[in-house]
This record gives sequence, structure tokens and C-alpha cells, in this order.
Amino acid sequence: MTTTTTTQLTLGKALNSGLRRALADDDRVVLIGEDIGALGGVFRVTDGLQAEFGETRVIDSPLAESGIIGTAVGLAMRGFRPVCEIQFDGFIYPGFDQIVAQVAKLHYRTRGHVSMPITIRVPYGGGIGAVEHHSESPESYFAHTAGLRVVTCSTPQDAHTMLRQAIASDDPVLFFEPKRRYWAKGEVDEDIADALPLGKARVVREGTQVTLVTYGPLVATAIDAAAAAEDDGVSIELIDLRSLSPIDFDTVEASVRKTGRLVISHEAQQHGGIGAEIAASITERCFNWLEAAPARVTGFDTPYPPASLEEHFLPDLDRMLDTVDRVLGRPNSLSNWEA
Amino acid sequence: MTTTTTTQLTLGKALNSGLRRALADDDRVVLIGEDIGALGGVFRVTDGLQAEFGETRVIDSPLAESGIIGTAVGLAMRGFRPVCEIQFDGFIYPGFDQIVAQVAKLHYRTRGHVSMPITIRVPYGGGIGAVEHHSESPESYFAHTAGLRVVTCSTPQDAHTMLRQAIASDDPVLFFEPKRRYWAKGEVDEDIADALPLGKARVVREGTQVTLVTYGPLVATAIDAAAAAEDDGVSIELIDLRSLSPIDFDTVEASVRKTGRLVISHEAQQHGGIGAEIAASITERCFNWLEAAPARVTGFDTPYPPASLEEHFLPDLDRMLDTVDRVLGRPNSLSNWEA
Amino acid sequence: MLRESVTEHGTADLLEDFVQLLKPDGSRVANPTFDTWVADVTDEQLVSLYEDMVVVRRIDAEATALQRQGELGLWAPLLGQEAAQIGSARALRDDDFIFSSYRENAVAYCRGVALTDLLSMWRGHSHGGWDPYTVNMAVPAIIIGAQALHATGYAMGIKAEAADSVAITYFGDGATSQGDVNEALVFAASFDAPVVFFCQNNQWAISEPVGVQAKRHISERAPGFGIPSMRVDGNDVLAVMAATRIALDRARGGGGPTFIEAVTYRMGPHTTSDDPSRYRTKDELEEWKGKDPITRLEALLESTGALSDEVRARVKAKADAVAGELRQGVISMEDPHPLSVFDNVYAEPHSWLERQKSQYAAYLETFEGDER
Amino acid sequence: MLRESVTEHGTADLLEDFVQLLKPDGSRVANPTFDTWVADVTDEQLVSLYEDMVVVRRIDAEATALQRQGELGLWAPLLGQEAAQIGSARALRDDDFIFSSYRENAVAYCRGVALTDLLSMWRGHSHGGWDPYTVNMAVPAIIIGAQALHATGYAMGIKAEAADSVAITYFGDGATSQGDVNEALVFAASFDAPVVFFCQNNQWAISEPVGVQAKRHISERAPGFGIPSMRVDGNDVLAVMAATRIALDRARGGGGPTFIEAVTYRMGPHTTSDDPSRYRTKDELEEWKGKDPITRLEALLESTGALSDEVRARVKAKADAVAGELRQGVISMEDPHPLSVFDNVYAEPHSWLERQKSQYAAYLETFEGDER
Ligand SMILES: Cc1ncc(C[n+]2csc(CCOP(=O)(O)OP(=O)(O)O)c2C)c(N)n1
Ligand SMILES: Cc1ncc(C[n+]2csc(CCOP(=O)(O)OP(=O)(O)O)c2C)c(N)n1
Ligand SMILES: [Mg+2]
Ligand SMILES: [Mg+2]
Repeated sequence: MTTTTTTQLTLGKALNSGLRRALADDDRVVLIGEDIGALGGVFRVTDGLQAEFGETRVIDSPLAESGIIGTAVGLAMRGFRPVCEIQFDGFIYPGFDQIVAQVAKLHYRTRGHVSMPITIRVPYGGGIGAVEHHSESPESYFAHTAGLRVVTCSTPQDAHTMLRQAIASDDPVLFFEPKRRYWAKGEVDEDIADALPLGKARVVREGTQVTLVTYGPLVATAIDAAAAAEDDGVSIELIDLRSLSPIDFDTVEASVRKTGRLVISHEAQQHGGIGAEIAASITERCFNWLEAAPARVTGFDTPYPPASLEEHFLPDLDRMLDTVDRVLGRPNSLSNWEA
Repeated sequence: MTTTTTTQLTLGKALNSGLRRALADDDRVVLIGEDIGALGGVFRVTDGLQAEFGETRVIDSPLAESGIIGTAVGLAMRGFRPVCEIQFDGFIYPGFDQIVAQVAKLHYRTRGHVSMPITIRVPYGGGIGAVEHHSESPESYFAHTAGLRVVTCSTPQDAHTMLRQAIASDDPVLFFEPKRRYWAKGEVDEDIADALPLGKARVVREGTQVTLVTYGPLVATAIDAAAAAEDDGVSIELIDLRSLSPIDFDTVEASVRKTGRLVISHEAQQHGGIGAEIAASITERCFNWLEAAPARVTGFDTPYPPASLEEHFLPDLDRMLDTVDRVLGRPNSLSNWEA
Repeated sequence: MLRESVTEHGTADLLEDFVQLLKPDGSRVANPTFDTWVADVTDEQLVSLYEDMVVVRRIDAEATALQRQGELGLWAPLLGQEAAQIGSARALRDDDFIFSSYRENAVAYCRGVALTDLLSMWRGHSHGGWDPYTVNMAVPAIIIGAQALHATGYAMGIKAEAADSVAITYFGDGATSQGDVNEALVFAASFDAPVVFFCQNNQWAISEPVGVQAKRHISERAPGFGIPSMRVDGNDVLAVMAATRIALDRARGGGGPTFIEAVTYRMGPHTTSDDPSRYRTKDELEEWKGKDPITRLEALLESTGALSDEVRARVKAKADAVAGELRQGVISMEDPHPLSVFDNVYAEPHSWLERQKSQYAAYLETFEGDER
Repeated sequence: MLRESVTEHGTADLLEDFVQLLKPDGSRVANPTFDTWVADVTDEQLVSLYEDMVVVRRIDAEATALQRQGELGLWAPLLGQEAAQIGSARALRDDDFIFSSYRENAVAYCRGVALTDLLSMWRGHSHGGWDPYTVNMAVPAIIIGAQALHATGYAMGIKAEAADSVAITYFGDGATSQGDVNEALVFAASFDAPVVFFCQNNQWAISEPVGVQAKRHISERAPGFGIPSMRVDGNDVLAVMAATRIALDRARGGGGPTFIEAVTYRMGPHTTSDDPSRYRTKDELEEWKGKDPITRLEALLESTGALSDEVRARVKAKADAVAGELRQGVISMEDPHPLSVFDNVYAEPHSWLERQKSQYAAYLETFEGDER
């Protein structure tokens, strides 16, 4: 056993150190995106990297997302491992075609001859009081797209580890960064040899009565919710999904077989979101174990609202616990509600 | 009661007559798309319309989908009702940003001051032996997008009626046309005053043991499956969903409360597809009525395959019935399957 | 045979590439073509343009202050771009329609957008805020370049109606790299749409200098699409106004689209969240301060005697009044109702959303009596 | 000041806009600049180019026939575009890398793509078919214009490695309207990428004449992006070869991107599903038949005596042999295994997909013994 040295880092800095390691370890890794050079990105995730690795490795691109992804495809075909930064969630759509029609499909199209080891970093989610297009959660679009892997992190350690794993993967990975957690601190160990693989969920907290599944920015909220529930005598098993494609259903299934109840929470709109898939798949796998229908606590089926309304849109501790009450058959906000 | 005159039309011609009526009834209706003029579209859905209504009403656009949708937004702001044609499902992605960030959100963004009465027609689905990008089912992306309505038709009458309803709607509508059914014939009545509203599902066939929910190209397959099941002594209630956003859950709920079993089928990939949402929502609404977990029969979580493999990818009668057997607890392909 | 560039052909036209009517020191440059387009501008009107610029700069400063004080979530200053925006906006007719980005606060001001409506987006109360049809100006597009297509489509509509109004779209130098802006040029050319493409080249797209987006002058791109272009000093309100009038006149006369590159400078940060010291030098800013759009008009007006102390005082009073109104409007803005999060998603009833709203209403009721 | 267009400046360069070295009647046109780039082409090499063109036309005819006979699902004929494809492809080095659309069958032929691999996509056996790295040519892009960005990115990679190979991308006149192609021009210019943009302007994008996409010559667009361009007779194999060599040479020497518009004509339908009689006249086709790329080279070779009966016979025999091989290859292609639908979605293991595959395998087993 080697001695490990860990550092206290914010999630943003943990990503930065992950990128630095990836650039240092493999000279085929290149970063491309808007304002990632001198500025270090609008969230400073690439801070200092252009100065350290030069303009050929850390590329300030013209202002065009399709261009960023499309040139990354070409770079990948030349043997590079591009890491694209999309400045904010809501700006990924101009690059959507290149992602779903090219990045996702080239391996299949070429019967495996071409790989697309491209990582697409996307700061996502709300809660930072931003203007429109800066708070969205578009992960479901990509999780529905065959050929892509989709992951998201909730801790500095996972941010660091999973980003390096994503870059090392020969598959394209959509890497969603919970932007409101960029400043959250935690211990980070750069020795990731024994880390949990990219596709696996993590049981954050064990419990017996309700399985609460979430990911990214809401994991912290869910940790608080589980603690509050405990005070209230309710035992929640909390799962941080980490990977949205594939989803580690085995871990969720094992938990639900134990608890008999499932609540899923995400910021993204409910209709056709990740929560629907989890509810559907787990119902298929655990029908005879379920004591109640899986329930979802999610963003509403509206566009992401103006900042002054986001506290309503975003699932919070209270809404999570209200839903936990619902699956437990305890009094809750819908007890007397009629459709 | 007025006497109604109906005509035998193919689904494609029923769309054509729907467009002709819409153009004739409202001079703010304009059509825009690639090759929709002299050629009449690659499927001839706009056949003859440019000759009849002129180049200002039926516009051959430059080859750019973002341009088609983006100019439609401007036309809508000027008070027009644009009907965009996307040539094939797989070509909608370059226009994705304009659809999800503009078309879907402008009403919300302007607090209701601006409407987006835009219809986006998309021939979709497989089964025609086409090359890549010509057989996809991208409806889930749009159903997950708040602000859009998403519909699809399965009969010539619905094709005609729903297209006119979509064009008349003040909301943006993604109108998915089951391309392999373009040549299917049926009676069409142009008097649509009493037609089922756009957001409603239709019970195609009543039954008692299993509710089978599908839409678009698979409705015909499901009708055959239900008939075959009947021969086998199994009673299927078949629902043609018609609208994918909103989904008419009330109709599905009522059926499942009766049958206790639900099978959902679509061509689109399973993960995060419409089927997941239906399974999740109906489980929430009908948990105590369900005798088995809702099951899905869908395309695989692969890119749409080359034509010589599409018969495997596409749900067919046999796969539907196998899944019906599964929810009925009868012997089926997974009876002895181990994960 | 190899066309190295459109500027290397050395014709008289191209040598006169950069149009300036008013030098930084306030002196007038004669320009036979452009002068005729502003020959009717009286001293009084010049003072009015001056007032506009002073007022919008003041709006900008006040909004920046409000942001620092936590009253706005964000603000995108236009500092330095007053002439480009005022000169073009004041050239428009009321029935011309504007599609802008997030930085065209001066354009919105000219259009008569209410100050609270202008700021509601930056306070997080709306995503746009105003009724586009009462002011003939769309709410800002944040997705870079998207609005260029909207303007083109709107102009196609104008043409279909055989009306003689014009659509104008504002975007930055960075936006010219987006597919959408280029597609807009294609569509506008193909359909001879009465649209003006007004690019404020303020030298920067956040931290990226214009050289990342374009190796040639931005104005050189449009002609290849079949769209004539002009390159004007964007800090020169007269040159901007003349160019815009030329473009509008072409459009109204059936001449189709025109592209204007207004060469200017973003003197402030990209937004209040930005730190320009990370990517550009003080010297550069100092250099551009010497080309300030307001100073030079002031100098001109002083030289003609049109800028009396009285006028100065009046303008200052107006700016103060507007700033006061702005501050008051922002601070007293009422929070939107929680359930309004569900409003205006659709124009027509939508079954799920009504269900969700009703469920959330039930949820909120559980807190009634709470201090939440 | 108003630049109406890049072609209205009347410089000597631009008057020589359209480069032709070989007239439709087979006579040579002298062109001091371009001639030097093909001065080394021997009669033998000309015969070889002739052979290429005859063979690919024969491939085209055979594939069309196979489609009519139900052996292929679809085919996109290149009929008429042989010179544009052969002239450019034969100018490339083996280590140059090609990103094409669906119509570059002649380019693929030059690259040594196996005939069955070329046709497997059209038979519905694959979405592409070959290993790009063994032939340095990517599989066709069907999404219009997407490949222009891939080529640009690839070229950025070449430059990062300080290698001296070049990326070339083929696309049509219609593709120039797509955002992606324009963004590719932006990126290529900004990064001085060693990439050649080769546009075959075959006058039509399915049913839309090139005038819907562009009001000016397509070649006029690139210079505004800072990319020099050439406009050549695309039915003239020598002019095409010369232009491609010039562009490649610039790229290898660090000169960055070049744009070539090869003016040609799609003599057949868009694809075998298309019916051109709905949108274009017979006269137009007749006119272009007079400019046939093969006829004119034939005429030249006849005039120099290089096209003996023996050579003709040899070329015909080669074409027959290739066509036979093609037909045989297509007909004997083995159907892919049902479970291969799950292969190569991911390069690394993927939990669901393996589950789905295993479930489908179980499903298929229920039919075992059936004739399904
Ligand atoms: C599609 C998209 N990508 C990225 C952004 C983030 N972004 C906002 S402003 C900006 C720079 C815009 O520069 P420019 O077009 O020159 O306008 P300026 O801000 O200088 O007025 C960027 C990259 C965005 N809003 N939209
Ligand atoms: C993004 C996209 N939109 C539409 C299509 C359908 N489509 C296939 S070929 C074609 C015309 C292309 O014309 P051009 O670029 O001139 O190439 P050509 O076919 O003439 O070689 C169209 C519209 C497509 N393949 N991709
Ligand atoms: Mg700028
Ligand atoms: Mg063409």
C-alpha cells in the first residue's frame, strides 16, 4: 500500500488539476473551447493551463460550438484526445448535430475502426442566479443518444478522478460539471489507480426505508435531506448515480430490493428525464419488491425560469422530504390533492 | 348533421391535402424547406403546392436547417404561420438549437407577448431500407423540451386532421410523420370540425388483459399484433398515443386501471425514450392496479443500424407479442434468461 | 487567379475602406458619399445625439453600480459603444424591427423600452421583459448569433407583404463565427431580404481578440455572400448614422441586405462578472479612450458653439433623472409570484403542466403560515 | 465604399476568374500560372487519368444497374463529375487525408477503397464500410457539410505535429449554405490549417439550382474569410489537378487553407430515387453533355496520338473487369449477423447494451429451428 497525499481543493480546482494531469500524462490530450486560454475559462477550470502547455495544447477556439465539436472529431481521427469545453449548458445545442450525428456514431459507422476519445465538459444546472441559458440540465438528451457516455460528479475527488477517467476512455464522454458546486471543497487524492470505475454509482449513505437516487448538484442537497430524515426517524439510502449512460442499475436495484421504495431527484425537466428511465427500469427489475410507486422530484416541465423563481424550480430538501413522505405513505403535500 | 364526403388517400396525399387546405384557409401560412417547391419534397408531400400558391408561400430554402427554423422564427414574429419541412429525421439536429433555445422558449421568454405558431414536419422512423440518418426516431428529444408540442399520426385521416390542427395551434408543434406509412391508404374527410383535439390519445381497439400503447409507424404493427393475440385468446386494448407532448395520460391510466398490464412500443431507443416516461407516469398513477411491471418493446440502445439489420432493430409483431406474454406471465423469451 | 483577399485588389473603393466623418479630436472629415446622408443633421439633432450618448452611458454606470450593490445579478456594459448603437438606432424608422444581442441597451433606450423592463432580465425577474411589438424590438438573444436568422426571416416576411420597413440585427465580432450568422447571410442574399446586419466589432469576444474569429476585416466577409458591406468608425456617431441610412435606403428600395461593420471598443468588462485584466493590457484601453465616441462629439459641438453650459446642464440633469428613475424602478420591482413559473410555457392549455402547477400549488400551501 | 461584390473590382486577377486548360473540344488553353503545375504530366499519365475516368464512369453505371435490379438500396451517381474527382484525388499524396460526402466514389476508387467496401453502404450492409486509416480517407459523411469541420480539425492536428501532409474535404454547392462549412472556413483561417476545401459545384442540390444557395460564385466566399480561392473548370481534369496541386503546395508550405470551386455538372439524378425531370430541362443536360469531361480528354489524347486502339481496348477491358468484380462482390456480400447490430456502439464495455444483446440473443433463440 502506497501512502497517499491528499489536498483540500474546490471542485473547480480539482477539475483543473485533473486536466493538468491529463495534459501532462498524455501529449495527445488537447483542450479546445471558448475563453479557455488566457482567461482560464469563465469558471477558471482551465486556469493556467495554456501558460503551462502552450497554445497548441490549450486552444482558444472561435465562437462556434459546432466548430469546437466538429474540429475535435477531426483531431480525434488524427489520434488526439480532445477535451472540449462548452461554456454553459445552454450553449451546447449549436453543437448538437456534431455530437449526436458524428461523435456518437462514428465508431459504429466505421465498424469500430475509428474511436472518438472526446470528452465534452459542460458546466450545468442552476442555482447561481444566472440569466437565461446558463442554468439548464440537458443531460437527458445525451443519455438518450446511443454511442455516448454521460457522467456527472458531485465531489472534488470524483471531479478529478472521473474527468481523468473520461479523458482516458476511448469512448466519447459528456462530462457534466455541477456549476453551483464549483466552489465546494473536499479532499482530493491524485492517485486514482484504485478509484471506482466511470460507469458505477456510489452508495453515499446506507439506509433501509427509502432509496433516494440523484446526481451532480443535488447530491449535497440529498445528503442534507437524508440527515434531516434521520432526525425524523426515516432511514434513507442515498445513491449518487455518477453515470447517466450507462446507468448502474445493478446498484440501484440492490438498494430498492432492500428498501422497497424509490425516489429520484434531478434538476432537469421531469418529462422524459433520467428519472423516468430509472423509475421504469427499476420497476421492471424490482416490481415484486416495491412497496410504492417510484416517485420523482425534479425541475418542472417549463423552461428554466428567471433567477428570482429558480428556488421554486429547483428540487430542494423540503421537496425531497415531502416526496419521501409520499412513498412512505406519510402525510404529504399531495395527501389531499385531487387531479 | 352535414353530409361528409370522404376520399381514399394515402397518408402522404392526406398530408398534402392538409397543407393545401391550410394554405388556402389562411394566407399567413407559409411553407419552407429543402426541395419542397418544384420537386414537391423528396416524399412529394408538398407536391403541386408551389405551383398553386407561388414561391412566396412555398419556399425552397437554402440547404441549412438552422436557417430554416431560424427564419421561421422571424416569420412567426412578423405574424406568419410557418410550416417547416425537415427532409429526414436525421437532419433535424443542425436546427436543434433554434428549436430548443428559440422556438420552444420565445413565448416564455417574452412572458406571452410573442407566440410561435410554427409547425415542424419531420418524416421519421425506419423500415424503408434507407442509408444512415434516414430512419431515426428523435421524438424524445423534443418531448423532453418544455415549450414544444410533439405529435405523430398513424392514419391518413389523422395525418390530415392533425396537421391542420398543428398549423392552427398558437404553440410550436413538432409534427412527426411515419415515413414508412406514407403510402398506406385510408378514408379522409376534410371536414375536421368535430375531430379529436390534438393532445388526445385514441383507443384503437378495446381489450381487457393488456394495454398496448404505441404511436406513429408502429400502430399498424400493433393492430396486427392485437388481432394475432386475439386468435391466441389474449385481449389487448390498443392505444394510439398521437400526442407525445403532452401525453394523454388520462386515457392510458383509464385503460391500465382496467387491464392491469401495460406494454409500450416505439422505434426510438429505449433508454430515456417516451416508453420510460409512460411506464414511470402510469406506475405512479396506477400502482395499485398493476399486475406486472410495465414493459417496453423498442429499438435497441444502438444507433439505427444499416438497412440489412433494421428488421432486428425495429419492434415487430413477434416482439410485441413476446412482451405481451411477459407481462401476462406466460412463457416468453426471457423466461429462462439470466442477467 | 489566387484571390489572396478581397482587399488586395487595390481599387479606389477598397482603399477608402474605413469610413470616418468625425475624427477623435472632433474635427469633421469630408466624405462626398457619406456626407450627403447626414447633411440634414442639424446642430440641434447633434446635441440630441450627444444627449442620448451621455444618458446611456449614465444608464450603464448606474446599472453597473446596481449590480455591485447586489440589486442586479449581472450587467453587460456597453461603455465605449454608444456611438455605434445610438447612431444606428436613431437612423431607424419606428416601424423598422430590431433583433439584438444582450449589449444593445442604448438601442433599447432609443426604442423607448421602459427602464424597468430593460433591467428586469438582469435582476432575474424575466428572461426578456418587454412586449416586442410595442417597441418593434425583440427581447435580447443570448444565444450568440441566433437573432441574425430571426431578423432575416422577419425581413422575408416584410418582403412578402411588400411593406417598406426593414429588419436590423445587432451582433458582435465573435458572433460572426457562428453558423447561424453565416446562414443568415446566405438566406438574406438568396431572398433579397430587407435586412441590415449591424456588427459591432468591439475587438473582443469575452477574452478572445477579434483575430481569433477573423483574419480579415469582418466587413470583407459579406460581399462573398453577395451582400455589400461597409466598414465604419463605430465611435463616430455620424459615420454610423450615414452608413445605417444607406443600408436602410437600399433595403427599402428593394436592394436587399447590407452588412455594416462598426469598428468600436468595449471599454468595460464583458459583463460585471468578467475580469479583463486577465487578457488585455491597460495600454490598449488607454489608446481607445483617446477615441471615445462622446468626447469627440463634445469637441465638435464645442467647436460649433452648440454645447452651451445650459445645454450641458440640461443633459446632465436628464441623465441624473434617468439614472434616478432606473434605480428606483429596479429597487421597487415586485418579485414575481411563485406560481408564475408555470405561466406562458404554452399559448394553449397543456394537460401535464396544469397538473404540475396544481401539485406545486398544493405543496406551497403546506407552508402557509410558515415564514418561507 | 459599398463593395457590391468581390468581382466588381475589375483587376486582372479576377478577370481570369475561371480557369480552363482543356476546352470541351479537347484543345489546350495556355495558362502561364496553371500550366507549370501540370507541365510534368506525361502522355502516359494522361492516359492513366483517362482510364480512371472511364473506369469510374463504368463503376457508376454498374452500380446504377445493380440498384435498378434491387441489389443496392440506393446509389448516388457521379456521372459528369469524373474530372473533378479524379483530377483532385490523383494530385494527393498517400498520406494526405480525405473527408468526403456520399458522391466521391471516384475519389474512393483512386484511394484504393475495395469495391465491396465502397458498395456495402449502398447495399445496406454498413454505414460506411472501410477502415479510414488503411486508405487515408474517412467514410462518407451524409450530414451535409459536417465533414468540412472534421477535415479542419484533422488539419489542425497535422499542424500540431508539424507534419507536411494535408487534409482535403469534398462537398457540394448546396453544402456551402450549412453553418458547418462556414465555421470550417473560420477555424481553418484562424488556425492556418493545412486543409483544402474542394467544392464540386455541380449546379444542383437535389432539385435546387445553385442560385438558391449563392448569389455570387461560390469561390468568392472564401476570400472574405481570409482563405484564397480558385474557380476552375471542374470538367477539365488538368485544370482541377493543377489547382489541387497549388492548394496542396500552399498547405504543405505552411500557407494554410485554400478553397477550390470546381464547376461541373451532375448529369444523372441526385440519387437513384430522384427524378430530375421534375425540376430541370433536357436542354440543360444536353448543353452540359457538350462539356463532358471524358470526351474532351479523349479528344486531346486522340490529337496527340496517345489513344491507340490498343489503349482503348485495354481501358475498356479494365472497366469491364472492374464492373464484373463489382457486381460479383455485391452479389456475394454476406449478410451481417443479427447480433452484430449491437457491435461497435462503444469501444469499451457498456452494461445495458450487453444486457440488451443478451436478451435479444435469448429472443432469437426462441426461433431456432424456425425458418425465420
Ligand atoms: C451559443 C453561445 N455560445 C457561447 C456563449 C457565451 N458568450 C456570451 S457573450 C460571448 C462573447 C460574444 O462576443 P461578441 O459576439 O463579440 O459580442 P460582445 O460580447 O463583444 O458584444 C460568449 C462566448 C453564448 N452566449 N452563446
Ligand atoms: C443536414 C442535411 N440536410 C439535408 C440532407 C439531405 N440532402 C442530401 S444530399 C442533399 C443535397 C446536397 O447538395 P450538394 O451539397 O450540392 O451536393 P450534391 O448532392 O450536389 O453532390 C440534401 C439536401 C442531408 N443529407 N443533410
Ligand atoms: Mg465583441
Ligand atoms: Mg450539388
